[in-house]
Formats: sequence, C-alpha cells, structure tokens
Amino acid sequence: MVVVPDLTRAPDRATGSLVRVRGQLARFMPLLLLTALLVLLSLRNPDLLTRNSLLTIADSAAPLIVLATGATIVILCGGIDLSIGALASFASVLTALWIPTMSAGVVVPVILISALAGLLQGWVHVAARVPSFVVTLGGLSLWSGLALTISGAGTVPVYDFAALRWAFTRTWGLPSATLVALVLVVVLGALMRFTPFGRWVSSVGHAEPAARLAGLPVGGIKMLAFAISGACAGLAGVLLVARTFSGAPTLGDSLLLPAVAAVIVGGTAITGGHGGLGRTLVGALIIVLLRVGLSQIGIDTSYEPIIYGVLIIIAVSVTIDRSKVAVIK
Amino acid sequence: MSTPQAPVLAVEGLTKRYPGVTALDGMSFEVRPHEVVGLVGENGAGKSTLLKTLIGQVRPDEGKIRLQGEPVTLRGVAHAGSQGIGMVFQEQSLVPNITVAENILLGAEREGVRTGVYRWGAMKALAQQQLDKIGSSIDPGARTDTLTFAQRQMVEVAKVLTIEERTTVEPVILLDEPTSVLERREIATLFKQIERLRQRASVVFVSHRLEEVLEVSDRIYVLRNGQVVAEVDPHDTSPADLHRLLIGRESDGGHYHEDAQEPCDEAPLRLRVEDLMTAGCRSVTFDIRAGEVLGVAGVQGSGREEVCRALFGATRFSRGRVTLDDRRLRLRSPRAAVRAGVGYVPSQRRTDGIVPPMSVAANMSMAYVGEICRGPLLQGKRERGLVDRWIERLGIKTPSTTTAIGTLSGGNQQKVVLGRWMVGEDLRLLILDHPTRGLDVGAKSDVYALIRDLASAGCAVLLLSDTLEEMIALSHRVVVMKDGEVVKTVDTPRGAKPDPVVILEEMV
Amino acid sequence: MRRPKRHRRSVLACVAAGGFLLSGCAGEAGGGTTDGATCDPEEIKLIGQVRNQTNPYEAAWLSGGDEYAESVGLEQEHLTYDGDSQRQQEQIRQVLAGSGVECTVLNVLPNGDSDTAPIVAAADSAGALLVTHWNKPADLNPHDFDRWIAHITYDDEKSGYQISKALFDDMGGSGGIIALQGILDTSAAQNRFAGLQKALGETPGVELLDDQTANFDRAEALSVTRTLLTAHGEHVRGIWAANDDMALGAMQALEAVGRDDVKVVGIDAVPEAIAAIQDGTMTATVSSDGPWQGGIGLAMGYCAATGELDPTAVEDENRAFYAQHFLIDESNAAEFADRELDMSDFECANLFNRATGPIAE
Amino acid sequence: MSASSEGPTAVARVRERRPRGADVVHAYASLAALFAMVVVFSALSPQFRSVDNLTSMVDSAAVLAVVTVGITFVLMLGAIDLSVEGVIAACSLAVALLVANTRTGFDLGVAGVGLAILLGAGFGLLSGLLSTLLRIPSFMTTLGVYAIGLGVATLLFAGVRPVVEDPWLNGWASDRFLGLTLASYIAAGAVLVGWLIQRYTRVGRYAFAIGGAEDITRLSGVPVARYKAIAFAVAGAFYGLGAVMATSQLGSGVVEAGTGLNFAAIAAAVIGGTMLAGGRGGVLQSMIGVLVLTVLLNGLILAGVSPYAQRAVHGVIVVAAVVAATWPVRHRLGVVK
Repeated sequence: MVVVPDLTRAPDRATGSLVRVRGQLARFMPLLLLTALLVLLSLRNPDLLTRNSLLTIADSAAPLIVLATGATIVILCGGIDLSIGALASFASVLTALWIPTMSAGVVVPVILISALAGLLQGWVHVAARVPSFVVTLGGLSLWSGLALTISGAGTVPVYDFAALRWAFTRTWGLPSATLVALVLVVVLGALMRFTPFGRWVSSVGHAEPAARLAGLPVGGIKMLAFAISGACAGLAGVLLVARTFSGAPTLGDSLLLPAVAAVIVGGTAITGGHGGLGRTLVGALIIVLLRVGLSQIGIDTSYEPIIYGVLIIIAVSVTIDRSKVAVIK
Repeated sequence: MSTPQAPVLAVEGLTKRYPGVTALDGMSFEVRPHEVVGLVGENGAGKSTLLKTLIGQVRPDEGKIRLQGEPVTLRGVAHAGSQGIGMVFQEQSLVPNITVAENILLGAEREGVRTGVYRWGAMKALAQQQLDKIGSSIDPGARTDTLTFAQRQMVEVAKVLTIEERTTVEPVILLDEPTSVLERREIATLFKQIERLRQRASVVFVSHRLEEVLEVSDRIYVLRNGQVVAEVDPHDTSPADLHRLLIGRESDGGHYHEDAQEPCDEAPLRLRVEDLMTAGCRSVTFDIRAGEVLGVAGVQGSGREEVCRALFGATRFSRGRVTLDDRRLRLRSPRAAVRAGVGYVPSQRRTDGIVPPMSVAANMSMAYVGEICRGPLLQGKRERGLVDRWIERLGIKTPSTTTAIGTLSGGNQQKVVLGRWMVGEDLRLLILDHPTRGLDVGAKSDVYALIRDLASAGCAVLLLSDTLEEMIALSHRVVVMKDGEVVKTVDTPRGAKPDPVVILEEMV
Repeated sequence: MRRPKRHRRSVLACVAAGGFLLSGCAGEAGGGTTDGATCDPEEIKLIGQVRNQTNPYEAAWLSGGDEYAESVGLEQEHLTYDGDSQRQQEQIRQVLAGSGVECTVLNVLPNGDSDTAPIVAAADSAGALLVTHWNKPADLNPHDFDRWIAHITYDDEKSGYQISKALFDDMGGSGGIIALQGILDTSAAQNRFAGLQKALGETPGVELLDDQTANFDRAEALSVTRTLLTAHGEHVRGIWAANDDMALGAMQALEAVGRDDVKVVGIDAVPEAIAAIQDGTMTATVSSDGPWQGGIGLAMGYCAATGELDPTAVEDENRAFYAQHFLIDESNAAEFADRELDMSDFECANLFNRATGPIAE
Repeated sequence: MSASSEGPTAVARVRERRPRGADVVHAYASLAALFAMVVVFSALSPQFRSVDNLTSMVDSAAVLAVVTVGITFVLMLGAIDLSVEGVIAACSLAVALLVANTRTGFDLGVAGVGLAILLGAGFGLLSGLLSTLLRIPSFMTTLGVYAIGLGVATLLFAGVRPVVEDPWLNGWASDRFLGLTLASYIAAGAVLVGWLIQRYTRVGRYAFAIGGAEDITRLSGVPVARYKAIAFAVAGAFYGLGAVMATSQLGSGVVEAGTGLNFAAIAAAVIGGTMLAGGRGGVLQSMIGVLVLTVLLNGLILAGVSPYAQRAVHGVIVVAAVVAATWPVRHRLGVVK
C-alpha cells in the first residue's frame, strides 16, 4: 500500500471504540469492495484471476490512476476539476507533435505546460471567485478546442517509439505505466503527509474561512492544487500516447467522469476535506474493473451500462464515509 | 383538568451518556404554567444536551419527560412542537434566502398552502398573526437575510409561537442564549417579549449572563455535571452567589485577574493606525503600545469590527496608514498580517476559528507551521512536543493531541485558538474579536488570564468584547467608536477603572 | 486541413516493438505468432467489437456477425466501447489476456485511426486473429503481419465523390450547397470530404457555401443545418452530409423551416435513408454493408483458424482492400430496402469476392 | 449591571453567505453580457441580425431551455445532475415507440408523450431517492442513473431506429405560428410552469429553502429527503419533455438525442446566476443563461469562426460571462468552491 495522508484518523480516535472500529472499516471498505468485485466477476470468468489479466487491469488503470490522483487533491480542497480529460488529450497532441524534435525530453515541457494550464484555471477560480466547476468546464472546451486546432483535428502518429518506451513496457514483469502511476501516488502522498501541504488542503476543504483567518495562503493552496491536477493530466496524456503510438485531440476526453468517479468511489468526500490518495488508487482500480470486467463476463452488452450504473451506485454507497460528510448534496 | 400549580413540563432523572462522558446524570426539574425558569450552568454542565432532549433531537438513555403530567417520547423538533415544546436556537435557525413569512410557517404552513400550492396572501396573513403576538412591525414579505440580527431573533420568537396553533395545551418555549449576541436595547425588547410570552406560555431561559437570568426568571435551576445542584429564588440571590453556585468555588474580583495588569506607559509604540478608511468606518486613528490591552467600544454599526478585520487584512481598506513597530504594513491578506506578527481570534469560533474535524494539534500549529517544520518537512515529534507543552500551559482538556477539535467544549476550543497565536515566537499584536463569547464563567476566567500573560509578555492586544465590564476590566485604555470614527479615549488603569456609564454615554 | 506525413517503416517498427514489449501480456497464451497451427472449430472464439449498439449501422453489423457465427455453430461475443478509445483498448487487452488466444478471432471497428496501431500490436503479439474496418493509418498494413488478416474499408473518397455527383445532377448542375462533416479526427470524414472537393472541382456551377462538422451526430446536424440555412437562406440548394444520420438530421431541419427545394445526400444506407430515397425526400446514399462487414471479418478469422485460409498466402492488395459499394438512388433503392445476408459470401473461397482493389496510400 | 455593547458580526456573516442584492446584480450582469454578445455578433455578421436567424435561434433554444428549467431545480437544492443525457435517451426512445411509429403497434399520441414525461420523472425520482436514502452525493447517483438510462435506451432501441409517424408529434417541430415552431411555444409554456412551480408550490419553495440551509429546514420539521426526491422528479419530468421535443425535431427515437445537453444546461443555469452551492437564482435567471449559450453557438458559426476554434472560444466566453456576472459582487461572496 502507499502512504495515505492521514488527517482523518484523529476524529475516530477521539470517540468510542465502536466508532473507531466503524471508522477503520470505512477506511478499508474500498479495498474490501475491490476484492469482492474481483471474486464476483471471476466467478463468471475465471480468466480474470490469472496473473496476466490482473496485470492487464493494473496496466489499463494507469492513466486513470494518474488523472484521478490529481483530481483528488483539487476535490480535497472542496473544488472540482472537469478539465483533466480534455487537458490530457491536449497534452497527448503536444507530446506527439514534439517527440520528433525533442524525443524523450518531451515529457518535461508537456507536463510543465499542463501544470500551467491547471494553474491558470486555479488563478481564475481564486481571483475572480468563479466556482471551479464553471472555470474547469470552460477549460474543458478551451483545451480540447486548442487540441483540435494544433492537431488539425487529426491523429498525430508517433514514430520515434523509443522515446516513450519507458511508459509502455515491462519492468520486473510489471507494466511500467502502473509503476509510474504508483510512484506518482507515493510521491504526492508523501507531499501530502510529510509537508504541511496535506493538512492545508484539508483545512481549506473543511473550513475555508477558518483556514484563511489562520493566515493560510488559501489562494496559493488552491492554485497549487489545480496546477498539480493539471500536471497529472499532462502525465496521463503522455502515458496515453505511449500506449496508442499517437496523440489525438479526443484521446483522453472519455476519462473525465471515470476519474472523478474513481475519487468518490475511493471514499473521498466530494464536499472536500476528507479523503486521500490511497483511497483514490483503490477507487481507480474498482472503476477499471467495472469498465473492463463487465464486458468479460459474457452478459448482453445492452445490459452492460445498466449493470455498470447499478454497481457504481452500490460501490459508492458502501465506500463513502458518511460520518465525515456534514451535508450530502 | 390539572391544578394551576401542576407542572406543564417535568423532567425526571434524565440521563444521557456519550462515549467517555455522562452529559446528563439523572437531571430533574419542572416548569409550572406561565413562569419563566432560568437555567444556568457552565459549558459541559449539560445545558445543551438537556435542551436537545427537550426538543427530541437527542433520546435520553434513562428518565422521563412529562408534559401536563403525561410521559412523552419526543421524536424530533417538529414532533416536540406538536407536543407543545418549542425552542429559539442560539445559532439562529432561519433560512436566509426565503421570506420571513415562509420562515415563520416553514414546515407548518396550514391554510397558507393548499394542496402543495402557496397562497401568498394567506401566508403573509398567518405570519402577520404570529408577528402581532410579539408586536413586531417586520414585513412578512421581506427576505430574511435583509433583516438585522435582532429583527431575525424576533422572527425566531414569532416562529416558535406558531406551536400554539399546533397544540391544544399551553406551549413551553425554550430560549437558548437568546441575548448572547444582542445589543442592550435589543435585549430590553427581548425581555419585554418574554413578559408577553409568559401570558400565553411557560418559558425556559438559558443564558451565561447571570444578571440577565436573575432579572427575568421566577425561579433558577443551577446545573453542574449533568445534575441540578441548586434551585434559587432570584429575588434573594446576588450575581456573586449565583456565580459561586455555578462554578462551585468563590468568585472574587480576581475573576478578571486585574492585579496582573501591568502598566505600559513607557513601553514603545507597537501599532499606529492613521486615518484608516474602509467599508463601515470613515477615518480611524489610534495607537497601541507594546504590552497594552486596548479595548474598542461601540454599538452595532460603529465600525469596530470592520477596523479589526481591516487590521488583519481580512477586508481591504481604501485609505489610511498602518505602522507596526515603525514598519509600514501592507495588509493584502490575513497571510500578510500573520507574516508581520499580527494574530486574530474571530468571534464566530465554529466557522471562522477552528477546523472542527481536524486534530487539536493541527489546529494549534496552523498559523505558525514553521515552528513544527524542518525545511519543508513536518516534524511529527516536534509538533507533539510543542502542542503538548501548550496544552499543558493553557490547561486545555482534551483526550489527546489527535482529538478532533470539534469534539471539545467551546472553552477548550477557544484556548486552542489562542494557543495557535501564542505558539508564534514574535506575536506582536493580537486582535481579539469577542474572545469569550459563548464561554462559561470558568473558561472566561482562564481566557482573561491568558490575555494578561500575553500583555505582560509584551504583546499588544486589541480587544472587542461582549460586555463593557469585561472590556474595562481587561484594558489599559478603551477607545470609543461611533459612526465609523473614534470619538473618545478613556484610560482604564489598574485600580482606577471607570464606570461603564462614562463609556456608554459616548457610544450611543 | 493538414494531415501529418507518414513514414512507412517507422510505424511498422513501433507497432512491432510495441508488440514485442507487450508480449508479456500474452504470457502462457504463447506470445509471438503461431500461424499454421489450426484450431478445433469448437475452440474458436468469435468476437465482434463496435462502438455501440445505439445506431442502426453498427447494430446491423453485430447481427450480421451473429448470423454468421450461428451458421458455423458458434456464438459471437459482443464488445461495445461507447465510442471511448480508452475503453476499446482496455477491452481488447483484457480479452487477449485470457486463455485460448490463438483461436480467438477479433472483428474490430477501431474508434479512430489512432486506435488501430495499438490494437494490431496487442493482437499480433498475443497471436489472435484480427480483421479491422474503416480506420487505419495508411502506412500500417496487414501484409506486414501474419495474424492481422485484413483491413476492410470503403473508398470513402469515391463515396464522397459519387454522392456529390448525384447531388449536383439532382440540383441541375448549379447552385450553392452546404457540407456537414463527420468527426474531423477520422480518415472516413476527411476522405469523404476530399471526394466532395474533387467533385466540386469538376462542377464549376456548384458553390460550397459553408462546411461545419456535426460529428456524425443527428441532433448536432439538425441545429447546425438550421443555423447554416439562416446564414445562407435561399442560396442553399443542396446539403452534402458525410453520413446518413446527419443527412436525416438535416432533412428534419429543412422540414422545420419548410424548405422542400433542397436536395440531401448521405452515406451508409441506413434503413431510414433508403426509405427516404424511396419516397423521394432524399437524393442518394452509398451502401456500406454493415451486416456483411460484421460477418466477413469473423469468416476470414474462422477460415484462418481452421487452416482453410492462409493469410500469408493472400496477395497483398487483398489484405487491405476497398469493399465494393453501390450508389443508391431512386432507381435502385427498392432492392436495398430489405436485403438478406448472402451466406455464400462467407464461404472460405469467396472471402475476397467483394474486394475492389487495394487501398490507395 | 453589564451593558452589552455588541455589534453583531453575525449579520456581517450572513451577508457574506449571501450578499444582499447579489442575485439582482448577477442577473443584470448576465443580461449585460448577453446584450454585449448580441451587439458584437450583429456587427460581425449581417445574417445574425435577420429575423429568420432570430426565430431559428429561439427554435433551437427550445430543448435546452426546457432541460435547463429542470436542472435548475436540482441546482437550487445545491445538488448536481449528470443523468440528463441518459434520461433523455431513454425518454426519446420511449416516446418514439409509444406514439405511432415504424416499429411498435402503439399509437398512444398524447398519452404516449405523457408516459414518456412520466418515465423522465421516474428516473429523476430514482436519482433523488438514491441520493437521499443511501446518502450518496448526487454527483454519483446521477452518474449511475445516466448509465442506467443509456442502457434502457439501448434495450428499447434494439438495433432498429423507430421513426415517429404521429403527425401531431411531428407537428411540434414543423408547424409554425407567427414564425415560431410549436416546440418553441411548448418550451415557453414549460418555462412558465417551471417558474410557477418555483414560486408557488411547496416543492419549489422547499427546494429553495433546502438549498439555502438544509439543516435548518430539516430542523423546522420539513421532510427534506422527500422534497429533495420530488425536486429531482420534477427535473426529470422536464428532461422527459425535452426528450419528446428533441424526438419530434429528429423525427425518430435517437439515443444520442441529448448529447451535450447536460453540461450545456448546467452552464446555462450557472451563467444565469443559479449558484452550484444552491439556494440562489431560479428558472427565469437560468433562461438568460440559455439565451447567452444559444446566441454564442449561433453567432460563432455565423461569424465564420473555424469549427476547431469554436469550442475553444466557446469555453473562454462561458467563463468570461460568469466572471463578468460575478465580478461586481466577488468580494461579497463567501466561500466559493
């Protein structure tokens, strides 16, 4: 497992043992659910439990994990970032366009630019006091519009495959993309836990006025959160290019809702404050399992969305920790 | 049916246990028809839990609640209302974005709504009936968040009175800390309301302000540790007596730790505010010396809150010059103020002061995170050490440093907030916006002591306070603000404290 | 619109490399290619993958596949990915991570050009039999692979050209038209539009007033057409749509504004369109035979799996070919109205009967 | 006797929570934004000024308007609804199959339309009940209901698109009165109904109150959960109507009938001043937003902005519009999330 920023254990300790048990249960619920789902699906299709197919799931999950991780930090601040999908597409186009000139080095500028894009959105949100939902909704159109324009609305193939080999190969038998995602989660997790950033983010998410009047750089924290989210989208974009050998202006768009779903299924409160990256990691795996697993168990594809919808609702209803969310909207 | 002396409401051996604490411990008392019963007790004495059980928000573990002699089980506010118990909540329970009429009738519109359809005429008429009961002139059609705080409280009372129409019996009205945030004049009106109320109902009056309880109540129950420890007759009881009963120990003049007030006339100037102009105040000029406690008196609209917020960078000021230790301050944000060594204890503790779900440690180390970091990294051990030290110094009662601060009592929460600023190595100016609001006598006294410590440690303190008495006792000087300007400065040295009246005259 | 220039070898290399790197995924499913090895007919797994079942064309495609599967006593496994490229990749990789991959036949409609390369790489390395349709980068070709049997598409430029001509004739060779483009990020949309431009070049009388994308979507076509109609008013005499759905949307817009003097053409020959052509409200469309596509891919795979077809033996121009298609107008609409699937098309001998020549690079 | 010299900061707090007059300012600001856009586009393109274009804009705004009325009720609660496209898909198929059509024998006409609207309400109710009973954020429940709706639509579609042959329903999109299609008048009616619901019915007023202060409303004995669910149902009914209108415009039951409407409706409501935090704005304000979006899309095409660039410009202008609308009151806004 990875380090989870753990500002949430405190209240559990405070109250009686029973509550603590429930608290602990709530913390591991996502993990339990993941296992349960895996078992259930594998009853229909034993192949799912083979090493390969598990590794394949992990591999498929990588871009989603990266996106969701970034989104988590914004959501912990009490905001939301709807632009990540489009931003990832944008990044994929940039990557594909620039690989010929800068080869492997492409990663750095792409992630930087994505981070700036996120920062810009954060700045508008903070400076103009516009709800993040709106700003990033606008961002969504903006980035995909830009992606369409610079790519001439076409797929940009990648020829210099070596440049991104690291992002789509196997190391120690594990999909490297998954490792990249894990490293990201660990690094950000450490940032959240071992520096004040983590508790700042939660303070802002829980009680922004209090955070502000305690002299926390609320605006800065929010903008940084959006910047990180942007950077993650950029990285996700690179991973996508690595596995499709090309960049395309709509490559990552479809990952937006699954990413947010992953965050919430992981048990992070959409109202902000409570949650963590480890939870999101598990949440992402659950979502991917639902996405690919359902098509593997030989049910009529027409029923697939229905079952997906039902399962996703069940998933959230068991994973969210209601004791941490004041008003549920 | 029942004899006039038979109690309307009787509570018998009420007990409520929470993990770790027993909030109510076999509490018993009764309320007779048309009387005003006062309930006093320190925080943690069980007042709030009692009220919650009386309006059905909390189910008691043991004990009975009798209405008109009949035992009842209350299943929530609405049900309690239908049984004849209504409550005016301390933190106001009005929906800001709907009309007064809707608020008054919310959830019980009666003929104001036919088959789900609003008939605004009827609504307003019905609401008007309620407002008339308390002789209020508020327009039932007005949007609630356009009213003043006092007006809204009147609406609260009117709202509670609707339970009359819902029950056959005479209602019992619970007033929880109704005066804690009212102006003097407003309190006077409220007391008139209570007099009116008693014509038609019985009233339970809960307050920290002993004088007021003594003023309005027919009988007073003193609560401590979840039990009724005394029932007193206000006519032959003095605030001091009541106070003693309340905290279970002698309360002397030392309540304000006045003897700890050190003169600071020689101390260097710490803060100078010149010609400050911001929304709500025209031109404010004053200064504070190091180690001085400066009180700022003024009625609502005098602009003193605005000055405080401006000095902390929480609101922009359009003109003026603020110098701290001869260094000009640019107060772009609270952040900047904190960097410059200014601290702020807001009046709205729960929303602006603390982050309820987070740990005591996190809340305390919030402002000066540098104290617990090496480089960018948090030093868990260092933090625990620091926090434990302050928890001890401030006498904060908490199970552990990782306890969620929201679960502590108001007093302890406030101490953590104060501690947050004392942690800072060079806190130069601390702005206290009603630091003792909603605290019980014991906690207040502790907070006073802390303020003294700060002052004698050389920190300048800017104090806004709930009562003049408190402010005068604590301050070296008091500046009086009116209509956004400083109209008078009164020296309040140790041993020669002026009479509040002197200041009152200037305020109004 | 600029289209990136391509270098043949490099894509091939990268896909091969991709395959190599991915081969771990295949695991005991025996990586690398295992041609020659024949499968027991019952062992064969037939899989058809399309975007979704919510449009007539792809629904028909799947039913065609089902019909074929039935004819050989098997069942077709449906995969739909809702036009979500990521999901398509995930599904394919997941299938290939299962067992018995060498005897798995994938008949796939890639979401876009960009999705073909990874699908090919994954299938090739896992040793599954693959047939793709419509979208592929020009420089990625089946004849460089053993298990990627064929890529089937229609000559979009020709289709675009044919319907343009039909439209222009119906308009009497002069007047203004507006064009509704498909999802810009697909070769289908781009080639069809190229066809239109070719026809325009040959017909000076006709002027392209405006072109907008409606993403192959009926609702979008409706609103875009509305706007364009007000923009160009009476000048609009014809509407060129890159597929029938948009054409039908456009026709709704025309009906809404009460214009019956505007000719409309589309591509795909969905039942509604054919009906419209029969009663004269629509000028022409081009048949892209969904059911046949759904069946033929599986048939090729089946034959290859049973050893009756050796992909490597098939001549290169048949590995990636334009399937024959027909311009449908009033004259022949009736015969396309309800057309039975001709099972003989799927016999191993006739697999390439509809090939009309290699895909132009 | 201790005299209080209290100056209630609580008042200030309340003002922060909901700045006095902010709604009004917001409404005017978004109107100004709309006006500015109209001026600019009129200058850029002569067709934009034409009466034809005006009517065509109104016609094409109809569906979005109806859907936005619906989602406004959800947003007033402070909740969010992502199920729109799924619900519309299901209802579109449903209505197409229930009125005279090429696939089923039904010919229910008006009743069919009614049933489709009921179906929409049913989906809304489902979202509402799920989020209140299971206490899940509406973000997720509606996401799930979206998928369910899509599935139902797929099942109903069953590979063959049902073409509407009911002249009455088809008439919605083609029959004109004073240059506008029936659909536009139906939309106008729907907006009026929406406004009446918001102003004169329990569900409308309670939705508003719940958005303003859910806990207090509950304290006052209002069955919050029930009215939340009903509000969702009302929203669903409007989506249903929107689906019927879209179906009549498209001439057949189309699963993609609602594509893009969800975010568009949310954007419209927000531009109009219906804050996502809930308890603010309303049906009429949202309509301003609808007009802004419609003018924008129409204008961009007429102004000849390249198809690729359109999306980008669209995004920027939407944000700009909201910024413009909130700018005057931004310092009085409390926490913005």
